[in-house]
Amino acid sequence: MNIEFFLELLVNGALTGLMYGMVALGIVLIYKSSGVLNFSQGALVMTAGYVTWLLTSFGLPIYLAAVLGMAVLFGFGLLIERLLLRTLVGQPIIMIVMLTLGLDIFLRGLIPGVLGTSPKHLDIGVGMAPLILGDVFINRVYLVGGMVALVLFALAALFFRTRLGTKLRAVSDDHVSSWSVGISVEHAVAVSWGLAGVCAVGAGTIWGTVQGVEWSLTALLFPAVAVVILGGIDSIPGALLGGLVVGVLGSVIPGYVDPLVGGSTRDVVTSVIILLTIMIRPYGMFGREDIERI
Amino acid sequence: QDKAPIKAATLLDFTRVYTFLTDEYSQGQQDYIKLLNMEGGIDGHPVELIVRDQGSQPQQGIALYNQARDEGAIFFDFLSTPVANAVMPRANEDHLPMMTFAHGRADAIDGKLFPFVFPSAAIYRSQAALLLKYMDEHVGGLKDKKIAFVHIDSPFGREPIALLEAMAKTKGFTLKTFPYAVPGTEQSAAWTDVRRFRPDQVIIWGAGPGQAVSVRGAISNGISPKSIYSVIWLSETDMRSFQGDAVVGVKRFTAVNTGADSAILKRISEKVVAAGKGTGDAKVVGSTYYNIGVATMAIMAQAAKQALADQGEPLTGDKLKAGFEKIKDFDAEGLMPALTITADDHQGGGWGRVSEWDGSKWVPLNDWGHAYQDVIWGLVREDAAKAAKAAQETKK
Amino acid sequence: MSLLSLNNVEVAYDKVFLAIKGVSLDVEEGAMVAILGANGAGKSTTLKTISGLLAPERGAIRRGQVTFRGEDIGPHNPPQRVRMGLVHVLEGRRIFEHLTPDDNLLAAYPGRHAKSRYGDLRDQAYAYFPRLAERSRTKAGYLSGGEQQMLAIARALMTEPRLIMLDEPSLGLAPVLVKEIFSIIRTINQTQGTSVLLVEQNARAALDIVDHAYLLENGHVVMSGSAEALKQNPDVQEFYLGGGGKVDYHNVKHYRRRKRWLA
Amino acid sequence: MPNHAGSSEGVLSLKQVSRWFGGVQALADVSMDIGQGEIYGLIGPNGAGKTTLVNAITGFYPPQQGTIRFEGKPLNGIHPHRVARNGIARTFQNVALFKGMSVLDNILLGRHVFMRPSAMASLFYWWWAQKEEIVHRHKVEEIIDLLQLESVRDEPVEVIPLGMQKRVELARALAAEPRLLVLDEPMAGMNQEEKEYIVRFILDAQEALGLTILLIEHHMDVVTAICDRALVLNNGRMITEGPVHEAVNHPAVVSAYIGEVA
Amino acid sequence: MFYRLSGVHHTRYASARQLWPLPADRWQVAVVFVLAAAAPLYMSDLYLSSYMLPWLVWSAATLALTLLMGVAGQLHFGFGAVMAIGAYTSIHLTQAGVPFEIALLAAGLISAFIGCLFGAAALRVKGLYLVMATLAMQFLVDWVIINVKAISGGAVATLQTPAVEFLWLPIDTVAARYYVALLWVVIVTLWMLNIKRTSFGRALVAVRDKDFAAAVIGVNIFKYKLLAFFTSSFLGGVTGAILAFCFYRAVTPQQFSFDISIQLVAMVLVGGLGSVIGAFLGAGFVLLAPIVLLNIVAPLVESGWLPVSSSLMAHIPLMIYGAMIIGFLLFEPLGLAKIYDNARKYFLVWPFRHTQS
Ligand SMILES: Nc1ncnc2c1ncn2[C@@H]1O[C@H](COP(=O)(O)OP(=O)(O)OP(=O)(O)O)[C@@H](O)[C@H]1O
Ligand SMILES: Nc1ncnc2c1ncn2[C@@H]1O[C@H](COP(=O)(O)OP(=O)(O)OP(=O)(O)O)[C@@H](O)[C@H]1O
Ligand SMILES: [Mg+2]
Ligand SMILES: [Mg+2]
Repeated sequence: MNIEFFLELLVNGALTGLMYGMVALGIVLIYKSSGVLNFSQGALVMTAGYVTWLLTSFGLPIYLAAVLGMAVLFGFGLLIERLLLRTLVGQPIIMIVMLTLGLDIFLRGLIPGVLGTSPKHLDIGVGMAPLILGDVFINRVYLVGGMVALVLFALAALFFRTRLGTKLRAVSDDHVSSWSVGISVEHAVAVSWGLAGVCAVGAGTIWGTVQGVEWSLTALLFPAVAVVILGGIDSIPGALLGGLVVGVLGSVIPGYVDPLVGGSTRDVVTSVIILLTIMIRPYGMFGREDIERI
Repeated sequence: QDKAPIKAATLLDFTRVYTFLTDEYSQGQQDYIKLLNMEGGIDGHPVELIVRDQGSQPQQGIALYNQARDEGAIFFDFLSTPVANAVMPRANEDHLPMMTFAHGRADAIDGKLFPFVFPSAAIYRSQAALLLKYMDEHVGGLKDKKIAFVHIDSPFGREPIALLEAMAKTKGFTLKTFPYAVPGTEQSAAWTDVRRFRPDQVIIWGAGPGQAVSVRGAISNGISPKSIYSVIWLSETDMRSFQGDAVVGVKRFTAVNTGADSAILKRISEKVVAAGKGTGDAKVVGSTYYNIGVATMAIMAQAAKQALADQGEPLTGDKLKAGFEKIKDFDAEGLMPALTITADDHQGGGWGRVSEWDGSKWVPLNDWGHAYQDVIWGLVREDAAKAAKAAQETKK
Repeated sequence: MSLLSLNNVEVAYDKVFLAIKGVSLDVEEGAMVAILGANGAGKSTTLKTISGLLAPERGAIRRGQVTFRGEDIGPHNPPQRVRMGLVHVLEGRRIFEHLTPDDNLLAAYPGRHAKSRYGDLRDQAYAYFPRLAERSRTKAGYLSGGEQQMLAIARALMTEPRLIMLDEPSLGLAPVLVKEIFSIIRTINQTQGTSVLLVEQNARAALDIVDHAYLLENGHVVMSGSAEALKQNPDVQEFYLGGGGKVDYHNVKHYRRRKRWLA
Repeated sequence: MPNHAGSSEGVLSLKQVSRWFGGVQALADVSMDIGQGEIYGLIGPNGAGKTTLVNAITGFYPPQQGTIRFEGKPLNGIHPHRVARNGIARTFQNVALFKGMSVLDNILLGRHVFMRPSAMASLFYWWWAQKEEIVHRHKVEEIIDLLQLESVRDEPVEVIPLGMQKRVELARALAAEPRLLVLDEPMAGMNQEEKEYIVRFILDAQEALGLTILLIEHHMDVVTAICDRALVLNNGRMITEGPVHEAVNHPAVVSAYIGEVA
Repeated sequence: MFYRLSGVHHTRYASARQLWPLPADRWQVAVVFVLAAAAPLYMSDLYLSSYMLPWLVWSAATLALTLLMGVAGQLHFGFGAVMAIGAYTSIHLTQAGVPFEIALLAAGLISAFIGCLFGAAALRVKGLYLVMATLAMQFLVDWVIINVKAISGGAVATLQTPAVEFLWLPIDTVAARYYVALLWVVIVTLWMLNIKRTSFGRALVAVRDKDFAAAVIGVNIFKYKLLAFFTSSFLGGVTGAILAFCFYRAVTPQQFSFDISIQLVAMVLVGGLGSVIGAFLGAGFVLLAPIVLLNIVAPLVESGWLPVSSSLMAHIPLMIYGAMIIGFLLFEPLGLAKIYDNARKYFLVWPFRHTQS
């Protein structure tokens, strides 16, 4: 097939990847600062989408709604920490993984149950007409999505350079000893969840525009997980690069293979990425290794 | 109304896969039943609906089926392919009719194979057939045309492919299929490919949010809305998400008239909704899925009436089945094409029409009709033969 | 009024297992106090009770209260207690493995004051532990046992405590380091007037620097007094100091029945 | 078991063993020979490489240079579990017991090398596994009363005090009936009395089972009291090696490790 | 029911290592077993077939996963896929005329071998990363099942189970199916209990708790991790087959989707990681609680007590399910088993309040 075809897959793939990265970023933020892998990020994104939609349905312009939504979701993040995670400090990993899964299930029931299941539509008002370069069509919504993602990444990276950032990293290392030197684990974790909520709004609004807001937004978790595995669960640049790779591979490979096998192979590509990464380089591209002293 | 109530179980998927339509669909069913009971039920028997959620999970569906059966339900509706598939054998054992309106497995149309399963409307293959026929007759024929079939990569999405391939041979058009991953919310790769195929017509075969994504994908890849054809699952809400007339001209298969102007809908509007007894949001009344819901219950009621008339009290699964197979030229007061179900043909001819989106509603383009049923039945019989042969093998 | 005082405190793990049973002790402003006791006597539990770190181990105070600077700190969570000037160096040097020593110190710095203050504190810490300054850029997880212990103490000092609690600081350290660390602890106490509550197995070293000590036997305080007094006590000598002079390990009677004060 | 006392080469002999971790060299050309029935001390400042050396011997961090021979057989690049089967048992610096299990089960695990575990066996427990279980249970009981662990036999290990835990670890090592026993700071965090107990147990075990022992310890009084010879490491290099009293009085050792007696 | 330790003395190691050293426990077990065996006599087919039966089968599945996650400490978020493999193997074999008993065995073995592939990841990583790896494999297996028509049975992905007999008895009635399930769950339970008290189980636990310490006493870590995956996948596979034949009597890919894997993990955790009795309690709770609660809520709604839309109504079980998982982790991380155990302990030390050191 011709080069434009490849280019188009490449570009749109990369942009999609960035948008996955936005979801992944939430996971990274939480893990990096509290050592919790948040399987409910997908549900958070869905919630964020619904919240933004709700606000627009009150007549707010989409961008204002998004900003307000960020405030709301930040609060929601704090709430989650307060109600759920605080009591779970120091529990084994599986417990916390399962807690976030439970939260995911709960939200998947609550939000659509209350706000309705039929797809809600957001529109960031960039229209459907693609950006055309030669024979390469680029989806404008994706373009905006990519931008937003990059901004969020930059902010997150800066955040971890601050003193608070260091404290958060300490917390992810060892809750108890953080406590023992007066770092408030609760606040650290709360902040990280709040920030994850903010990312969720970014992702929720963009994806809500792409596909409409409904429970299937939670399905974004899977590619996001692939991204963090590939990039390293606690690495922000990792999430960025991982996002790009997952996006591109998940677009180029199916682009060529699907017509041949007559079935969609994107999830396979994603799964294989996860597996290979874990087999070849468990801690991903930039993830930190556990130190085990015998 | 002192007669014993007739219990019908609509065990639907409100929570997982089919959420996009279940609310409206169930609302239609419940509103119609309310109307029916106001108007004296089925000669005196009030109808009692058992509405529950099976989340498209077979085990949940089976558990709920058993429970409802135990509570005395004699009619079942699942509106979820996996659950319906899992329950079918039980329904046949227990001699309890179930409806798979306009969905489910193709061979269910054969009353010999599944005596107690009633699609009672054009199954997916019939829908595809009708779309093809429309192209053939109204938009410059099929010969040497290129047709893209963009579908969700699931059993439902693949269902019509067999027919399309068969027709491609006979009608001499080139068919290319473009699958995209479940849940169908990210299709950019597929559409990039479609554009390069330069199709004359595009058939989109998905459900829920994926449909809007498909339409958007098609249009932003320079495919004119006029040459987009959709399976039955493309609702007003999906289309209203596009502002302006960007998507005017998109066509869709229609099994049941939309809009609130048919006789039944009028009565529902005034007696139920206006009277504040409506099940849900009044705006929904008359929408595609709502009306489909109404139709399913209307057919069920008709079958029950027939059964009671022919075989008298008390109504049982077997009698209801017979009732279904006696349904003749029933159009639910103009809500849908005249339906005739026989012991052999549980689909009822596969009637439907093509309608077009005019920016605010779906308007019919042609009259009720059906297409290439011979081919469809041919395929069913082939499969059946194969299955029987396989069965023979195992016996030996 | 003493800086810290425990009044008849009783702690249970998992709601069922009583670890300490009615412990009472006092630490005066600027004093150095040691808690001695066999393994499992409840020393660490006592410290955790004071610093409020029982919760993660499913432990809870059942009776009695802990007062610090005249205030009952029962309801306070660990960080609040640290802010009150109470810091706990955990058993088994739990430093932040993936952070460099520098970041370890930064993380522990409460940040009430300006960045400059942090600079001063860090320099001071490195002055105490020049060894750390050398390795200040490598991941703390790869420091050797001794260096990690030093880092743990240095980290605690970043919070400018009124009372520092050390749980077995000499655990697994080379003799020279034991001496070094103990002398540093003493200097800290003397130069900054920080009170010290020391849990130690190495009774000899401990009793040399502290002025008061408590003896814990499975959950009870069985003896307390000035370091001198305890050093003279024959039982302490036998069980904690190894009978005054050198022990001839080859002739220890290992079936010796252990004497219990509470029998 | 072969007696190497006479032979030139000891039970365990290391030649020019080196090990790097990334950049840092944790071990540099370490050589030693431990004779049959010896108690051999391994001392040195923190971070000197003692544990690393032990890890090299027991196969966790195979040395990148040099050879390790046990009873004449080379140990280089052999997996830890094979090393164990060769007759080497060890304890760990920071107690490595199996938290989930009772003291008894922990010690029973020491017998692993002598048992034939299999899922099938457990399915047909009454016909198959039970006999074996009971046989080994007898062995274990002997060790239990050698180390006086009766009182805690059925306790979960995590709740028994650290001193006891170290004792259990010793018991687990002995249960494997090793010929070489490696102890990494068995007395860390113990008071005088408990130290005396452990020492006794080590000596008894050595007498009873004719063990050769490699002992890492920071408690000088113990080392000088019970070790025959000692090797002193610093920054991965050998400072000195020889009869324990000479070793510990070596000026370099005093300055780097023991410190001037105050 | 009185648990007194006093008066219970063991004179032989064998008796000391009994499954249930306390007479009181033995009594309990006996009673429960009799009740279970007699269930068809006093239970309506509805309850037997849609509550009792699934409960037993899911308990077996939970036990299988408990062996892996609880005993061997290997996290597995793709166990649904393992069961799927068992189900499909058995159904294809029986359709090809292979006797049911052999089909079950084969189902177990095939699942076991493929399960070892999951295990391969465990040789490389622990904890979180293992969760991801297994999760990814779940998706791969699903994809293969759905896309390989030979397995799933083509576009209409439902295979009906043929009529079979077990030990010359036709499995056609609810009671018959129930007894097959019961038999299997009893086998699995005893197996688990014995594994936990023999060298095999101890080796697994050792690898879970401290792999390097396990190695130094001669346990081959890799071998035992793989064995853990092999054994539990075997149990999982057979259970999957039994689930297909005794409960669904049909196999569709969705039956063993990712959600099911999660549900299994939930069962293990709600029950209490590593506990046998917990597996039963957990499976029962996760399976039945939402249904029961719904049956409580439903009448309230229908009678207009609770004004909620049918859509919200339909979402309530999902919320309950999620809330249930969260609730347990928050208020009793050690699960129902711990609650049971506390009660038991309470009686053990009764009338005292604490055990003393
Ligand atoms: N998390 C816990 N759960 C249950 N019991 C515990 C826990 N931590 C400690 N214990 C028990 O409480 C008692 C006191 O433990 P503690 O750690 O305070 O003793 P210690 O004096 O510090 O001993 P060591 O010198 O070994 O540190 C011991 O019997 C111990 O088994
Ligand atoms: N897994 C590892 N990765 C990187 N460096 C390591 C590792 N293990 C040990 N080291 C380094 O090797 C050196 C020796 O460590 P080792 O634990 O052998 O010292 P040690 O003599 O046992 O000290 P201690 O008496 O405190 O136990 C240290 O500098 C340590 O940082
Ligand atoms: Mg302690
Ligand atoms: Mg060491």
